[in-house]
Amino acid sequence: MAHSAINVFLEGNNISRIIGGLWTSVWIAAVSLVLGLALGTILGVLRTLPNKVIRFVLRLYLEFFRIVPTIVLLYLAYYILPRTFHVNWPASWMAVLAFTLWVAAEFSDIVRGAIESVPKSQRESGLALGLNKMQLFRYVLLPQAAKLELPATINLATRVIKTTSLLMMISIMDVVAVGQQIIEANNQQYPNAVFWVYGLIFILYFIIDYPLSAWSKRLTAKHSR
Amino acid sequence: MAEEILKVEHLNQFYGDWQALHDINFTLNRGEVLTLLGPSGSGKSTLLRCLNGLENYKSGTIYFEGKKVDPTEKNWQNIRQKIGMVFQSYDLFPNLTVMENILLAPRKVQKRSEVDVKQEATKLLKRVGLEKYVNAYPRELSGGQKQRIAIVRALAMHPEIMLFDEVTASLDPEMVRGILKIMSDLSEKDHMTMIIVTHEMSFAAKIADQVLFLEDGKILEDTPGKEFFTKPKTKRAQEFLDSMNF
Amino acid sequence: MAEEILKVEHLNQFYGDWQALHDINFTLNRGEVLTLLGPSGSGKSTLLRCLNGLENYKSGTIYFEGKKVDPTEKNWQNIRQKIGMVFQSYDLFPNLTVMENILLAPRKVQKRSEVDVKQEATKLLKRVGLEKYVNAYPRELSGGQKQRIAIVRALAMHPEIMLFDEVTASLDPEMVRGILKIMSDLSEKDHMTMIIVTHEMSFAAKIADQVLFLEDGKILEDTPGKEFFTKPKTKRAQEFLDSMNF
Amino acid sequence: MNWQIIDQSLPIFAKAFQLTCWLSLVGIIGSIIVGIISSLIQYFKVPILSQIFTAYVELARNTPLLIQLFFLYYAFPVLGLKMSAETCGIIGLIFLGGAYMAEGFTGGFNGVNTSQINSGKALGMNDLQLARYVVFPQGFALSMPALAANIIFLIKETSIFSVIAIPELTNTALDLIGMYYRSNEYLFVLVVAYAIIMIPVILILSYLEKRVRYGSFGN
Amino acid sequence: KGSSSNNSNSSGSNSNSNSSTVTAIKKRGVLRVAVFGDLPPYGWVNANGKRVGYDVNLARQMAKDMGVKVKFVQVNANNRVDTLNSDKADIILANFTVTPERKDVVDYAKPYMKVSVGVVSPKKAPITKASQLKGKSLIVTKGTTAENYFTKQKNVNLLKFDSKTQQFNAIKNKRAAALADDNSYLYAWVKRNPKYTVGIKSIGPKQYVSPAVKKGNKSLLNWANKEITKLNSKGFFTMDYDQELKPYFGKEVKSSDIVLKQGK
Ligand SMILES: Nc1ncnc2c1ncn2[C@@H]1O[C@H](COP(=O)(O)OP(=O)(O)OP(=O)(O)O)[C@@H](O)[C@H]1O
Ligand SMILES: Nc1ncnc2c1ncn2[C@@H]1O[C@H](COP(=O)(O)OP(=O)(O)OP(=O)(O)O)[C@@H](O)[C@H]1O
Ligand SMILES: [Mg+2]
Ligand SMILES: [Mg+2]
Repeated sequence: MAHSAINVFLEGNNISRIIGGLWTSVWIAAVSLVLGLALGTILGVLRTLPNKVIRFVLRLYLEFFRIVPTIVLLYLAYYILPRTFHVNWPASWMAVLAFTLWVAAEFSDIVRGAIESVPKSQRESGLALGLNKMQLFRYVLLPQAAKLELPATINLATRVIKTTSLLMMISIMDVVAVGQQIIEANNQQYPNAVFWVYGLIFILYFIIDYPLSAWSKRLTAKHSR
Repeated sequence: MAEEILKVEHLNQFYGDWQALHDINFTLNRGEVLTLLGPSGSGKSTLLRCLNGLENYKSGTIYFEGKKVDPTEKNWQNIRQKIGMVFQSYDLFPNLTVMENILLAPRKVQKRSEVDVKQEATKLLKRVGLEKYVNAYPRELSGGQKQRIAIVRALAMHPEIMLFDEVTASLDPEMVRGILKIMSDLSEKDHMTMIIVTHEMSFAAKIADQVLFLEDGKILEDTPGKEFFTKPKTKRAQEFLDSMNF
Repeated sequence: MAEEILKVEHLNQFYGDWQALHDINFTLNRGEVLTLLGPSGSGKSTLLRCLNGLENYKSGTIYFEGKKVDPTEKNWQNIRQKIGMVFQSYDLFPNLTVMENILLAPRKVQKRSEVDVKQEATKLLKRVGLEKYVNAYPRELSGGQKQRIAIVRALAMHPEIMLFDEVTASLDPEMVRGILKIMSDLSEKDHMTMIIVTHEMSFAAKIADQVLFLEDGKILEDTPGKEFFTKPKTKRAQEFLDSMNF
Repeated sequence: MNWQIIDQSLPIFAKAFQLTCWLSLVGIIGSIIVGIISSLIQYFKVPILSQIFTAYVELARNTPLLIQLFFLYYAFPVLGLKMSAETCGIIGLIFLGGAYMAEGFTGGFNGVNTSQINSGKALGMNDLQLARYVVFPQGFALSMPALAANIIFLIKETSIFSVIAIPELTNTALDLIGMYYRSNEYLFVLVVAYAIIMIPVILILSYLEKRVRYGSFGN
Repeated sequence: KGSSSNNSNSSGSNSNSNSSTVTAIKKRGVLRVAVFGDLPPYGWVNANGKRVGYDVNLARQMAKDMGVKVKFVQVNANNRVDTLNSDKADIILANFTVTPERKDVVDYAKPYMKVSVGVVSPKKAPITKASQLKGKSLIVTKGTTAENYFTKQKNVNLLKFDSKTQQFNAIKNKRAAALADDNSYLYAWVKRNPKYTVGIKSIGPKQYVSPAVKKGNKSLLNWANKEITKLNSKGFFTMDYDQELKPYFGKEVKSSDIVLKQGK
């Protein structure tokens, strides 16, 4: 019965392979987040400036990434960029690129929103003290925005982690791809492996994402008090 | 003796189609206190904000210390260092401690030495009775305390003139007194030039060297001394004064 | 004649470990006005909120119209229909028009007929000078207007007693007068029983039939009539009165 | 770019386009219903049910749709529960979307100012009346931004249906690429197709958001 | 970019890939080979996490003969061409059947295997003629010759999957009446899943499987041709068959059904 199929995890080094696949997902998510948040901050700041052209271009950028599903982004990065623009990095770095640009787009909107919701009086009292634009952002607006945007940022991080489940679509040996290999390799001995392997992956994602979203929820609750 | 520190000529300001300030003209001498009175929405805050370039006024000229102000953002950034301003909402930076709030502008804008400014800040904090709170964050302070720190923060820049926009309006009645006392002292002891918007009539009457009464963005009265409170020229001003005392 | 409408015995309230109210005892007669004075944080709002069950007080007894109040939420829901309350923040429902704000509770809570309540609402709106605004949304009103509607909304429930918590504190000084006038009228013309928390001393002195002075959650003085304002018994009350007049 | 290729593929894409729209619509409506039910149960703290729904929301929100679909489509039949791909897709989308919507609505309800609740109480309203007249109308308006974001998110998530052989837009594009090797053309059509769906949706949502916000709070 | 016309090269693939010439590969020291990861016994990952299979063996041998290491890029059927064109791999050894359409977009070396499309179905409800599929569902993998063949047959409702794992899971879950794919995997699969039978052993034209390189990569193409000839003469493919495939096939399959005689 299904119970015996749980033994599929004891076969060979299946468990460590799954963890290895998960690690691939996690580091791609982590690197993309770090780069994406940095780029997104810059873009977000630029979007609060009065320059119409910059704002328009960045808005287009954001909307493109809002419109196109991530799966499609991954394909574009993996297959179109190398051919059309002759950028050819290993698959995982292409994924990092696609994720980074996506995170940057989403985060730029979070940053813009947060900066704009710093009370106007804060900006003005900074100006009244003679701070210039750079100083105003550096010392007044960004630190306060950072606090406002933290919950949304953590939520974005959980989404990025979940989206790594699509990596197998572009030949990256992520946890799902490894899971499929295991299911296929043990097909005969454990016909129900499919249930246990996907079940384990489901749980693994939950274990990573749940603490993050719980943290974000706590912060949100604290804010609204 | 009467040196003109500030002179405003034909100042007009619009929000969209709505004219918030109509042809404002006045002068202010160094060391004097100008109080700006008028009903809500009459343009008092707008005028103050024009005076340190927080608003891009439509037309008119401002002379600061005898020099015509070139109204570019760059230029205002320099002038603002000589103009202190305190707002109704106590706008300390919530992410910085009291001391950091005070140090920020003198250090980063005026590039003064940390030791120097710290010393001065400590002195000023003592003066307003808050030396204990150097390392506190704004959230740990009451409204009145925050407002005192905001005044100290502005003073640490060595301004030539201070602008106060209803600084006691959001405070608990008991806190109001302390703040008003600090402002009186600034005028009497330091001979600070000040423009004050306030609804505390008895305080205004005590401290004013000159009164501007605004309504609908126009100056209805520009009266030297304290005469305004006893013999207002216009009927509107009389009504206003009446309404302020129940 | 002096019918006790409200009686409070040994009321205590805590926030965590912090005791916000210490053994509060007082009585209030029908048709009289009680003013609740005291510095910020002394527990005035907390006491008012206990009186209509918005706080789960720790211990003590409240008698309303002679009956001991059983402090369950269910029971309070009934009693609250007889207790009108107006807060400092003008809490009209932003998604409803003025008329809908007023009708809501009489229709849905008291199940009165629409025609009836509408008629009465119109009369009340006329009384506060806002009959023009029946179909306006709160966002289209000034603070003073909103506060007047909030009072009308409470009155439309035919309360036996009205609680006012610093209802003029967030208003522009010019708006304050109108609201205070409405409250005076309620007392004088309608003999409404009221408990008023206010920082407007001259108004309090005019309207009060009884004064409770609170500090740190304790009643320091419970004085009938207006004596409190001229001859306070405690030094603390004297200081408080001084601080309120600059 | 070879326009002829694109032109030839349009009928196939048109069918996929309809399917994507249809699945999104059903998924979104279902998610909103589940979200409302779940947030109501959580709001009123209905015993047992509210714990169950809290667990559901956390489970659904913190796991990828791809795995949820794999589970529904490939693993459930092992337990003897077999549903068509479309059914799995819709159930998966509603499972995920319902949790996101529930979060959004709960956030809105909790965001209603306590002073509003107090003034409702002070008017003698009972809990149901408070919920009906104060908390829900205002909470709903507050949750509009989350609602809009979730709708956009869910439409995009339908692209993952390609893994369970539902011939929606992404699946169709990847399939055509696999057969005819014209990645540029088919990915181009794919992006345009999503733009045609998303742009009006985004515009309508932001209009509605402003309307509701203005209607409820006046700014 | 790409102009109009019948030259149906995917646009951008016009370059004669300098990163995949034999010189470049040798310089790099790594041959990048696109293989399946979930298709026993051709290209898969065994229970120990090791890549094995008929194609994988060939890949290892090629790299060895070139004197470089091998690096595997796991692909699905529908992204084999893109993997070459986007320079993700130098050569495809993923059961890549030669078809006229594919010849337009990649360059094939000499074939190393025979193949044709077969159809597998449950023994209880066997499908033995294509006509039985009318109005029924048929499972295929995206980008396979089976998909191509049945797309041209009307009245068959195709369920298209990304990977072999998914398609075989789907037939086990009875999501369709049958599954079509290259007959050789089906033989291997039914041996492990005895409730099923390859009811249609061969449908459509006889076909061949060849290594594929990026269009215009003459250098690697020539090398691969020589390599296949050499391996053939050494009997490598028979050996490979015996080692990797034979254990997975039932008695209905013979080595000569799969392995090519030298020459063709
Ligand atoms: N940013 C703005 N955009 C549009 N209108 C504005 C803006 N700021 C102020 N106004 C309008 O300009 C007029 C003058 O406003 P201002 O704040 O200067 O009045 P005030 O005299 O300071 O009033 P108060 O005593 O309430 O502070 C008002 O009618 C106000 O509504
Ligand atoms: N919900 C609460 N949780 C914790 N502490 C509270 C809460 N509400 C009030 N307090 C504390 O209880 C004390 C009394 O508060 P209360 O609001 O009753 O004072 P008040 O006399 O109304 O002051 P004010 O004049 O500022 O309105 C204060 O110290 C306050 O900080
Ligand atoms: Mg103002
Ligand atoms: Mg209070």
